[in-house]
Amino acid sequence: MSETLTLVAIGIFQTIAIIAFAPLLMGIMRKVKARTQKRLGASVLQPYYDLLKLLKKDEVVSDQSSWIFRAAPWVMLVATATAALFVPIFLPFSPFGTAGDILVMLGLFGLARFFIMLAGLDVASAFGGLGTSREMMISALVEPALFLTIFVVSLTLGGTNLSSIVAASAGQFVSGVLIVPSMLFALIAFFVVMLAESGRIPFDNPATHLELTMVHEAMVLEYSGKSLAMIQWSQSIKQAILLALFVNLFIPAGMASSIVGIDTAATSVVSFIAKVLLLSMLVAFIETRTAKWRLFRLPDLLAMAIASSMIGVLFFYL
Amino acid sequence: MVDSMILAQPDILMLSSAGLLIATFAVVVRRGFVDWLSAYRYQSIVLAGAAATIAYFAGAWEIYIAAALTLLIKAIIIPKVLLRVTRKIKDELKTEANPYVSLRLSVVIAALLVGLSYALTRQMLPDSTLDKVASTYLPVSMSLFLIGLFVMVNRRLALNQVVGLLIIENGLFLFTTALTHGLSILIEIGIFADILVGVVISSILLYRISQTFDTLDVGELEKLRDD
Amino acid sequence: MHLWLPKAHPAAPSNMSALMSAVMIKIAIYGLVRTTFDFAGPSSPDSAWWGLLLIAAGSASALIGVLYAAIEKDIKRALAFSSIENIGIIILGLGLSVVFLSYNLKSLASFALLASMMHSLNHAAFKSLLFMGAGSIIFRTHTKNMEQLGGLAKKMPLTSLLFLVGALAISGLPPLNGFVSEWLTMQALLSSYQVPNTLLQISISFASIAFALTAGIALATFVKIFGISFLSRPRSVHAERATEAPKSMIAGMAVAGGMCIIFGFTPFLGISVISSAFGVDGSQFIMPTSPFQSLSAPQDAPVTPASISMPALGVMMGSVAAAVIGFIAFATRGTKTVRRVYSTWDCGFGNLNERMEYTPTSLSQPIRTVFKSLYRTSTSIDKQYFFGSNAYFKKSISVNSTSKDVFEDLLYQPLTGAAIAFFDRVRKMQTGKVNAYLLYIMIALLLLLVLARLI
Amino acid sequence: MGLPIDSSAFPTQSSVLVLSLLLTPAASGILVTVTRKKRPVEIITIVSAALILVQAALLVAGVISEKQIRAFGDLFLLDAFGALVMLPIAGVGLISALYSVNYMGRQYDRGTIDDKHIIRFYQGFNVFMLTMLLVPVSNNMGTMWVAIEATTLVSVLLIMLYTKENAIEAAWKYLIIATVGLSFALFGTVFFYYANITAVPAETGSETAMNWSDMVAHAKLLDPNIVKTAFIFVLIGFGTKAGLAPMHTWLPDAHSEAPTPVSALLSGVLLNCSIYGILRFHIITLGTLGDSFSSTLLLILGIVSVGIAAASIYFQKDMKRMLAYSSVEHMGIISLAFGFGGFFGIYGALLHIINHAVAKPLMFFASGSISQKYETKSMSEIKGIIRNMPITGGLFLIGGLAIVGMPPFNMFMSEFMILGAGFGSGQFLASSLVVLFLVVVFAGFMRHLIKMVFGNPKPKSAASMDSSSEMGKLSVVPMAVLAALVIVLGFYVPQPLQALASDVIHIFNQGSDTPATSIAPIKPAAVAQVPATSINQGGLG
Repeated sequence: MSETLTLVAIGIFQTIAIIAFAPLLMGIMRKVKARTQKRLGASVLQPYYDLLKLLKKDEVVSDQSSWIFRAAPWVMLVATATAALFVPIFLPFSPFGTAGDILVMLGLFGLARFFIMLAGLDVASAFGGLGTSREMMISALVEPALFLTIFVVSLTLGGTNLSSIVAASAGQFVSGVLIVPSMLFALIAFFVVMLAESGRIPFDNPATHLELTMVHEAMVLEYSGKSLAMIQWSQSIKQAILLALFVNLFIPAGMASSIVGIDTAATSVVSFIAKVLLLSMLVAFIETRTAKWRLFRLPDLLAMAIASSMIGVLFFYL
Repeated sequence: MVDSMILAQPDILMLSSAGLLIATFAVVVRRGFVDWLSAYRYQSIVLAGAAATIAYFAGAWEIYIAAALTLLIKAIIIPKVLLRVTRKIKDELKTEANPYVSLRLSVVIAALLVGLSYALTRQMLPDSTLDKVASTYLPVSMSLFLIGLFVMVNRRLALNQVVGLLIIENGLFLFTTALTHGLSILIEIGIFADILVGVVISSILLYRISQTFDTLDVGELEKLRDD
Repeated sequence: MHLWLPKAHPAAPSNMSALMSAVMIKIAIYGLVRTTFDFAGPSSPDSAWWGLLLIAAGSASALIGVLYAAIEKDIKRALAFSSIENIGIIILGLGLSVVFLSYNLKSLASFALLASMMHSLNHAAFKSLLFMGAGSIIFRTHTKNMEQLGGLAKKMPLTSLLFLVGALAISGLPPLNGFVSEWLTMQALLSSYQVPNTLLQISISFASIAFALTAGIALATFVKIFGISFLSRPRSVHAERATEAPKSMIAGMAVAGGMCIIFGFTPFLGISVISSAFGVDGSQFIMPTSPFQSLSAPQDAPVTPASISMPALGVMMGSVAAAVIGFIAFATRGTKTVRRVYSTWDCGFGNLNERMEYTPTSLSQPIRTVFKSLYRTSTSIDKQYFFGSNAYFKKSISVNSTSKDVFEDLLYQPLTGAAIAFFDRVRKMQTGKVNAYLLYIMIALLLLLVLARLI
Repeated sequence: MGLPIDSSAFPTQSSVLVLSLLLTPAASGILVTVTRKKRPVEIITIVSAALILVQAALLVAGVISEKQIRAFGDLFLLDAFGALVMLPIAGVGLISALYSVNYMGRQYDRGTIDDKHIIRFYQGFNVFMLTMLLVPVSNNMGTMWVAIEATTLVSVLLIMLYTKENAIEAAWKYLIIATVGLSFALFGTVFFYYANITAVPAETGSETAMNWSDMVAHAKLLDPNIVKTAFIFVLIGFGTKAGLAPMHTWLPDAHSEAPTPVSALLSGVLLNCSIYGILRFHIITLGTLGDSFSSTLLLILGIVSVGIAAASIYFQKDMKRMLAYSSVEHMGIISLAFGFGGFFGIYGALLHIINHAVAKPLMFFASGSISQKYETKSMSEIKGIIRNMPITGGLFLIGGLAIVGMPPFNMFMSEFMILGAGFGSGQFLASSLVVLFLVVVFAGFMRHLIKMVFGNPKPKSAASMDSSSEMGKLSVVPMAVLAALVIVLGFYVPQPLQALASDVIHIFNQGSDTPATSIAPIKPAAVAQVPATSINQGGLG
């Protein structure tokens, strides 16, 4: 019984950690991006300052909006935070794994996205509609790419239970398998999907408010104060979850394949942090090197992701 | 005694068969309703004779009764009823104006149907199981049946359709009697009763039709259709 | 066979369409299931083709249905197209079940069947809800055209809430019932690797793409349907004058909405219904280990089973929500924030009006562009100028965009045309002439006599 | 043959019961003729119909426990199959009698008909009941034929009760076509008899050789050639009376022009009697020729019927004609179900007979009330029933949904089993065709039904409506009873019916050498194994 309690405590700790450090990750990425662009950049803690500032500010709500507009940030934050419960982060394990798997996680992301798209429409401005319209297309195409990636991953590692696939990945690594061909293709696809899901370049530019390019920002344009804080925070949580998932699924190096002792646990925590930092730097580099793509070129990119996963499936079967 | 009967048998059978067919063909070539009725009456008399012949050969007393009933009901009562009911109907309504197939062609078709009947009955029954009486009357009854149906299809006069129906009924009776030497008498009586009631009802209907539609041409009765 | 739906549903009154969509369609499926499993039960790999056919038909109709739903302007037609989509998903599950059964993977087969039947049950719940909601909208606004709706969330708050439940459920979002059946179907798809036939495995992974694409577009579609109808500014005077739907309508929707929620949190209710109706042993997929029973993929897989527990998910979301609310309250303690209501940002131009909003057509424009080859969109732009043909001073521009149903033009029109002509001919047999009728009998007799020689 | 009747007391009791069952309508017919007053005549008829129902129920109970009831030696024989046909006759008879009071009374009040018509109607009604009741109790096939022919004659009289043009036209067509058809049937019957006496020469001239029980006992000895031809004649003959296409042509006319209570009896009950006639011979033929011959013919006629009915329903303009064509459709379904055979085919068909006998009268009663209200039968004139007469409209809708085979109503169950049997017996082409036609029927029927029930009433017709919206209690109650049955039978088949049905399947097996339970290649898949009874309770998922 106490063992179960310990596990639950670890799980909750993991979740709180990722929720708490998500803005930091965002800050680091911004910093890296600024430095690679030869700018000084804001402090890595800047996202926290922003959140605190926004939480204490007054809110302006459009007179056209309905209850959906006000409910959306809450739903978004709750959904993404719940999703964080299922993701193994430092350990190849999440005590809530039997309650929800990777599909539940995606479903919760979908729920958040559903509400934010509605909120975009709710304010009756052309910007919101524009954002929603673009997001509709992107999300419709991301879905198959992501599902197919999961298809490959669950074929290779067995099942859709996040704990078990992460553990399987770690186990494979420990037993000396560096990379499985089908997983390599899944990695490419997942990377593309991750960029799309977390709204990074080339899909979306999180730092722009230009109507030609913005997607996500267009939807949340009317938000301010507390609501905006919640939206930004959940956005960063989502990004952190995806990064963590990527790291744990595809780069299992250093991850303990089971909870044996305090030292292996420490190793895996340290290696996880290192890997996530490296990955976020990579994303930031890519953002510096690439321009945002034209909206109607995005399907090509997603199609490439789908094709890549498909090749992964073929590799698995053949 | 027995030998002479066997010798005489085919002649009687052929004679009555021919009589029945002639009566049927008379129906096919005639137009007027009264002519039809007399042809029918003649046919019924021959039928009663044929039934009596069968009764004689089979030695079954029920068939005598059936023959007597035939004579009574089909040759006397039914024509009387039909004549009486139709007396009130105007004469011009009682003549077949234009059947779908001309009378000349009708005869040809009727002849074909007789041929078909022989062919069909030949196939229907294994030869061995048939006695002479049955094998002679079976095709004739089938002819009556088919020709009766044919005149019902071809003729537009409601009265003639009734007569066509009666001819079919005659074919049936011949068939029953020749093949099975009669059903049980109770059922025979039931069938006769049905026929009689049927004729009564149809004559009531005939009268109603002539009153309501001012015609007996069933081709005119086409209000109930789907198009 | 999908074409009559979008035409029949919008024509019928809404309560009838709810009935038609939710129940009637199920007859066909029920029939398919029963005939497939009770009577023509496939037992050898040779019969896998039948399953593959169902999978192909299912995923095609799911995808086509949702693609047309995405661009539809008529709310009821959109819902009808979405019914086609969901039937496709149901048939897909059925096909998987057949494939599994033909390779003697019994527990997978019942799992896929369960997925399919759960989806049909759930579809009955949320589609009734949506059709009733659409009915309420039409009842109050007298229009089915979404171009003229908008802003109804403020006018009809209860309707909008219930419609939202339906939209979330049909989009397959947790924790509602649509998610459960989509999860089951996805797991069934993922289990296809156990079929010992590479060709089938690969075909099924293609079906998975179609399925996922369907799910993605469905979400977008219902964002559009809900967003356009209920949110932002009313686009016409009809929508502006709307009031909350009558209580009876709300009550009807509330029942269906309640079902969406209950079946979402406790899928076991649905499973027990289906188990008893189809003789599927659903209990083997339920793990009663925790206080929250979880659903799990079949155990005979050589891997750790995947599982979800909807009750637990509900509890988790609840506690996270409590934590979030608590945390936000904690973080904002001591500060007095005011919520001010002000008009939407208009870039300083002023006078934002309903003509500047996104319309259903413009909202779905990116999707339409991506899938233009399927839609065969034809767009005509009609420009009128103030001064001759001076292109700088336009009086009005109207864009007219129509899309055609490829299948309708190439397959259904000729077929239905021929069928109707044939039936019309047959019907005219009833000429009214008694002679003709007697002739039919005569012909029937002769034909049967001839036939008797043959058999 | 069959089960020996060991109890010496019961046969005499049952003889009395059979006799009194037949005498009740006869006596009431005579009483009606003597009384000649509207109110007493109505009461006499209802009482007699109620008595018939009670006696029929007693007989059915006897059949369930004794398997067979014989009366007067071999003259009358009531087995499970007969009981299954008799039960709807008695039930629908009573309900029709009740409905007639309101329906005919309303016409009487309007002056459409006078006392003479009322008396004639109730005379006809009672005699009609007598002739119909005679059919299932006859053992002698000749008697059965006489009874069926008598039903034609009586019902022609009932149809021509109104002296309207249409009624006369319909009556004429009915008389001519049904009589021609039935003469085919007699031809076939006699041929069977001939086959029996040639197979067993000792029987020649015997009273029993025309008994069904006798024929089926010798089924294996009969000459296959004769039986083939004979069955064709019987099929065409009784098929004409049963409304199987292409001999159905009289049916839409007659059923739509008859007074509504008579339409209900014609559609719901009389057609069953004729189908019953075919099936008696079908059982013999199964014994002689094996499974394929007669089943194939039934199947062909069934499909043609469903197809032609589908076409006609789709384009129909007249409400009662639509219902009449729907009867053609359902007779087709029943016929093809017996053609499919197998446990599910026969069981489904038997249930379908009962279900149709419940649902179709409901539809006819509702449409009768509706057409009295709207004073038309044309569907384009009838709109918004649910607003003008909510109860009738609701019941009409229930009946309509049942008729097209919607769950959870009764017809769905039986149609479902039948289609299942079709696919199960490997008749894929036939089953798919039927499904296709049923879809057309469904589309056509619903198209009309929805417009009628929910459409916007025309202002003119709404204005001419009198204040009372419904047509009176006595019109609604019978419909409500039937609607309740429609729903109940959709969920649950009562034990007595199940017992009867399984006995009938035994009867079918007794001729055939491959018992029905094993004819059907029902290979319940491991995942979906459902016993027949659970279909009834499962409903839809």
